[in-house]
Amino acid sequence: MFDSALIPKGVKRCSFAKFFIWVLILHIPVLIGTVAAILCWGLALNQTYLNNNFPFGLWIAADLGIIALGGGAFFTGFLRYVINIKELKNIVNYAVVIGVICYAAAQGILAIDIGQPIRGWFIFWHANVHSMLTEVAFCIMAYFMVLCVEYLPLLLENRQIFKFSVPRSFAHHLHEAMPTIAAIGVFLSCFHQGSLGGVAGVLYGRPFAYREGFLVWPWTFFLFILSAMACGPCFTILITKITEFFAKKKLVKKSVVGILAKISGGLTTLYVLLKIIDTLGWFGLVKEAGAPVKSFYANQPYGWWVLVMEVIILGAIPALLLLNKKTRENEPILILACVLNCAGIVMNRWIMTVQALAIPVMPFDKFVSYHPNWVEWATTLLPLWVGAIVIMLSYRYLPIFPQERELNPY
Amino acid sequence: MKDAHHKGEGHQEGHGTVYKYGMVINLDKCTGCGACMVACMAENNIPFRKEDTNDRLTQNFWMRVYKISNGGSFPDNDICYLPRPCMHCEGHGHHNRTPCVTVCPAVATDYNHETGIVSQIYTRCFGCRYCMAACPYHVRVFNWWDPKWPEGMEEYLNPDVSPRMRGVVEKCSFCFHRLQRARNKAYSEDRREVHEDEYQTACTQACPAGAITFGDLTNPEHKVYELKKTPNAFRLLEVLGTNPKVYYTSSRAWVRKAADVYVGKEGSGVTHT
Amino acid sequence: MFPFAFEWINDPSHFVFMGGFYFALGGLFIAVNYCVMRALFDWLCKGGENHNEH
Amino acid sequence: MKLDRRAFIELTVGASLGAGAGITFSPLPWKLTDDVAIWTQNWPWTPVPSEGQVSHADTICNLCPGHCGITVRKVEGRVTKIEGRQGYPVNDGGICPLGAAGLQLLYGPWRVPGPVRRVGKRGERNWERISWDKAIAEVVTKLSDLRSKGKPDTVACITATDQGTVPQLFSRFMEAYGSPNYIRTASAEDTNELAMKLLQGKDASVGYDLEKANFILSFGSGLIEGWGSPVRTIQAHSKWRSGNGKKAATVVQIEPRLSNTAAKADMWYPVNPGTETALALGLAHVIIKDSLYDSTFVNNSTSGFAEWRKMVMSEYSPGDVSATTGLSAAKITNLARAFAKAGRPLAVWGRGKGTTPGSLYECMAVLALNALVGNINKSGGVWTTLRSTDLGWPEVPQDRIASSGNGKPRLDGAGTQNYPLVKYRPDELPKIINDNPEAIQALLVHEADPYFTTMDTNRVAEAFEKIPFIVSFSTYFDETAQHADLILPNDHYLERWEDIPSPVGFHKEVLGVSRPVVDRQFDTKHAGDTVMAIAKKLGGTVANAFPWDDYEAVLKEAMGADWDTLAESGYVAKAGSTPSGKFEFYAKPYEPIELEGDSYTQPLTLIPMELMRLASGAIGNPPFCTKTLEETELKGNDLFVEVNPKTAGDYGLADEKYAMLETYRGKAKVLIHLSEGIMPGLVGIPKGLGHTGYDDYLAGKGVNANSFMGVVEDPVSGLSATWGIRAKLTSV
Repeated sequence: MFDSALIPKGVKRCSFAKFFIWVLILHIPVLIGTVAAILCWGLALNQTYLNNNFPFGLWIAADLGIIALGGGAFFTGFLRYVINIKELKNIVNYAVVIGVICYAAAQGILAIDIGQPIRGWFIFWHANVHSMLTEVAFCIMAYFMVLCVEYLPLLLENRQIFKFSVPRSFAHHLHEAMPTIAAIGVFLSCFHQGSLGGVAGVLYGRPFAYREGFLVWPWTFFLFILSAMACGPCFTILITKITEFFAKKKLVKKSVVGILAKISGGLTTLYVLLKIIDTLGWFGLVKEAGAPVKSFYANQPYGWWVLVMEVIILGAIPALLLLNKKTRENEPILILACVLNCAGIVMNRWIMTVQALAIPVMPFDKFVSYHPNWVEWATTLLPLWVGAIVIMLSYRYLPIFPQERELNPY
Repeated sequence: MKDAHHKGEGHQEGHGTVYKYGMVINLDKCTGCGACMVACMAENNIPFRKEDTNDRLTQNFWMRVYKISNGGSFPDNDICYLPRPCMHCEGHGHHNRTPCVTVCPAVATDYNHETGIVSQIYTRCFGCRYCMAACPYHVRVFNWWDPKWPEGMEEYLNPDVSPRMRGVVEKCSFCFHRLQRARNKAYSEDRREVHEDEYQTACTQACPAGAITFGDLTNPEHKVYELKKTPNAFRLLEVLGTNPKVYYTSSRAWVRKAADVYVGKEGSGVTHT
Repeated sequence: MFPFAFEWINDPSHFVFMGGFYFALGGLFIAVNYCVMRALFDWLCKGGENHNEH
Repeated sequence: MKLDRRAFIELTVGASLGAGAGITFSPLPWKLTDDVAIWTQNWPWTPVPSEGQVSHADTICNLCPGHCGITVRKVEGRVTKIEGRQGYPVNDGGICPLGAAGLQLLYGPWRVPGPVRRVGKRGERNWERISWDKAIAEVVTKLSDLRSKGKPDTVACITATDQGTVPQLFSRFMEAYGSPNYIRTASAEDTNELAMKLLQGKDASVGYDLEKANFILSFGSGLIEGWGSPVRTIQAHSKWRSGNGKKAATVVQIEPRLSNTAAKADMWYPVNPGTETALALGLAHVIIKDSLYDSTFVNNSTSGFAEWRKMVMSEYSPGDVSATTGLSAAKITNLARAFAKAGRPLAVWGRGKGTTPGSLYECMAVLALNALVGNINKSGGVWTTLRSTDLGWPEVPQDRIASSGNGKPRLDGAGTQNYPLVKYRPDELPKIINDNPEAIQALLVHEADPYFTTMDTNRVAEAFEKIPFIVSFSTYFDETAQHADLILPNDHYLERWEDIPSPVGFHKEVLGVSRPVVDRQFDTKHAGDTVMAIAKKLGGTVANAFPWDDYEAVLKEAMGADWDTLAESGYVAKAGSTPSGKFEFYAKPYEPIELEGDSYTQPLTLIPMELMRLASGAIGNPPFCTKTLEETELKGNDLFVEVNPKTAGDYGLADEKYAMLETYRGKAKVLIHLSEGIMPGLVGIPKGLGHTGYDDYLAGKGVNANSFMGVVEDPVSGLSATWGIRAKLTSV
């Protein structure tokens, strides 16, 4: 093959032509997304359906969702390097790759979302430490650096680079330092996952989102950390399964996936329980303030079904499916549970941003619904395609799955 | 200076007396004529567009007059106009902070403890719009477009207020530049105090009905001091604890009720017309 | 971000927040540089070429 | 040192990394980052208004007949703000949205930059700049030609008012030239003046002492929607609404729709539209029956009461009136008693803003109600405000052609035996021209926009097509100007001297003078000077009729002794003389004004809604004002009509959905706004949108309400009494 010198030893990859065509095909949506992004930068944000009632829309909801899904990286890292679950070394690489993609995507979307991207760095330079968004920006930026450092040894393990002594020993020492780096990552991650929850939770002018809490953090701060830990591994599993589907081979042993699924099941159950308590507590809070709870669910499409959907169908059900050994070990059911769990978290992030803004606060406010336009969709999905290309490149040229050779001998 | 600025909360600091500028708007007198909106647009160089002329969701309004209805059927229907500038919330309780100010990641908006005015620095704002999400009154607007004036119309722009660039958030400033002007005048006359009539917002001045009263809420010599205490006075969404400095008065019970609860308390027919 | 920016206030929130941030960044910086140093050290001392393959 | 391949690659990579790191840690990227951020803060395409010396100048707003005092804030030569003038006897510091938006009219792209001549077809908006001399010469050639053909009476002139020196110069020009066809655009003033002539025998209009009244009974007047002098009326409204705990006055609104005035009123009585006259007479019935009327006044200062009383008592019992108006007999009785017992009651007439003449009987019935409670020419009452067009100018010299032209009957029939008392019937003009295309050979239009404001827009357009020569003196590219052959642009009202007569509906006489507060922005000329220049070029007696050097001389002479005060303070508030004529009760029974259309195929009634935020007269709504419109009035370029949900149910209409609105006169697609504030069966249409002139900031928004309306002649006055039209709404 044209690029066989770059492919890790002992594994089989598809032909370069096939690979190249797929990468080319993926460039079509990438191009559309890029055009949309350029429209936003060049002609300003009037290109979207965002408006003064919906200053936050699909982008922010997607950002929150992506970061929650990317939580698999920090949590798997935590389990692998801090808790030291050795088995997980077989999936932690891939979790890191997914993490890098998710965090790069989140920052990319933010760069389109803000009205003045060129002075976006003011968030660092003129930081207001009281703002949840500042905390988010600082931690995401720092954690992205951590992820890059975690990704670096993988990159260095490419066959051609690995031939050189300096990169090789650098990668080796990075592996040694990984527990420290992972610990820093966990520290940063906890804060920004939480702060993303805080972003909505501190809005005391928006009773739908507002939560009381602990010290400076609203309850949503802790719920967001927990939900990211709960669903992140599911997303890692899901992407692994998708990769296996396209690669037409097993890449990670069932036992490894099983560990992640089991932990995720436990955490999701805990999360759903706390979410229910939180919701009930919030019912009391708004009732006390004089607003009937039903008024928050009075405007379609944001009816009661949203709550049922989020907490029961996309919360409790996957939690139970993951918790139960029998269902967890049945692959189709496991995949279903992972899909439900991830969808639940994305829905939660949408609710906390878009629904929170849609519920009229002033009694004479008119309910306005918001639906993103193509520019928003194209830019939001852009990372998906870029991510797919990055995964294809990483999978093809880097030894990401340590068990691949063992599972697919030839 | 920066310490004084933060510690000065509610105290006499240095030479300056602490003011709390605010408004009392008489909704019985307000006729919904819109002069306040136009005066505000002219005073503050607010841009306008050919298209979507009056679309409240995308167009720029600092002062917006809401038309509210009691929801009754003909002929028991009733309407009332409610002018809504920025509330310049003081915040209280354990928040003790203005909803939009705390969330701004870049300190582009600030609560001035000497005047009670919530400022907005357009050149600092980078357009994350978190403040808009934080404000329950829809006071803050985003510049979705590059502000453009038809040829020749730049002539009428007010040099006291800089036109904003696209991609930033802006809002009512209680015509802060007028306070600066009044202060300069007072200092030049060797006075520390700015008189009540020396500093009035553009909307207050324009209102043909005299429905808006503006002044220092803490100064017993200012008209607003007594007006805000009248039995029919209320504030918008008092229950949230945003502690706004804009008060309203109305002799109509349904109007008072419409402003003080979250969403349709008692399932009343309070609707938007 | 830095104490010389005019928004900077010497208060606990700034110390805690920025302290945490600099601590994390510092940790990462030291870890990475430590690895770089070690790699260079390996190369210079052992002649690099004979390093064990994993 | 041996350089093998590996070492070479290592060195290259190392050098690249080093160079990258070097640039990264050099000041360059940081400097660039900072520079572009600074660039975003000062984008060259975001205007930076120039600083300069701030000054203020007082003048008078001329955008509506309200005539408020304004103070203009200037920075160097630029007008940056228009504010209400403190202490001005009309508006004392207040301003209306249109007045505040006046600076947009001053600087907007809709200004006519100088004299222009039409190129291509009418209304194509293709103009060619010509010199003033050439423009005036062109008018003179055309007018001389008509004069030499002995047809001076085929020239017509339209102005918005006949009060003041400039309209009088036009009127004088017409007389000297030899045409009786000087016309004033329609308004409620036509009916007010006619009523005053009939009831008081005076050449006068009606002024209301709103401030002092304590019970205001309004017959559909949009008191806070721009009626009378808008700011003054709103300020009076505030006086009524203030008072410690108790309101200073009771306000009752009779109107089929919950207008702002109705919403603010203490009582809102939606009576069947068009039956207001019956209600007024019904109230009179109760007042007479209960002997609540002012017998001293009625006995001493009125005539014809006995006969009128007989009519009222026999035909307008509360029961009868209840059947007509839809208001219960008890309510009528209570209202009448409350009115008569109030102490200082005041019944107010003039539908909406008073932009249409309306029913003479209705006006007289409302005035009679005031007379019944002795409320004429006294504090808190109705005042006879004398109107005079006599400026003390010398007699107009007329040559043979002029006197023969002036001897011909007016085209609109005003002052002829059919319509002996009215001065002008502008609404008739389109019909006359359409019936007789030769009737008008040339039309001069000053400070009016008949193309937009005259009812039945389609017929108006047709008539305009038939006039061979149209000259507009407009400051703006309004609709009439767009369809003219020649525009001789007048100075903007902030750029010129002009005397401003007393505001409409004001009971006191305030003479004001507007003055130039800003330099002339374009190559414009004062219309007074232009018309005199035309006259002088025409020569002979026409030239002799204008012995003045320029307009300023005209103004100074006309103001006489008041000039010094006017030049200094800008206004003179006059005590005003109270004419002591007898009030005449006219015992004419109420005749309903029948609407145009077929009530079977057009089951709904379309009524215009006049809004404070929407200029409905000759001045187009500036962008600032259009921006303030409710989202239930205009959406993008689409106009909303207001209907009751019940009506919508009956005709299958849905909120915010399109429907076809059709009347005998016009048809257009509109959006439906469901409102519980309008009587079922009615359709409310905002008046003032649908401009086609000016430019894209103004044009193309909504539909002109006038395009649906036709002229219904008042049986007595011959003025247009249209208050609505039968209509059909079908969902599309």
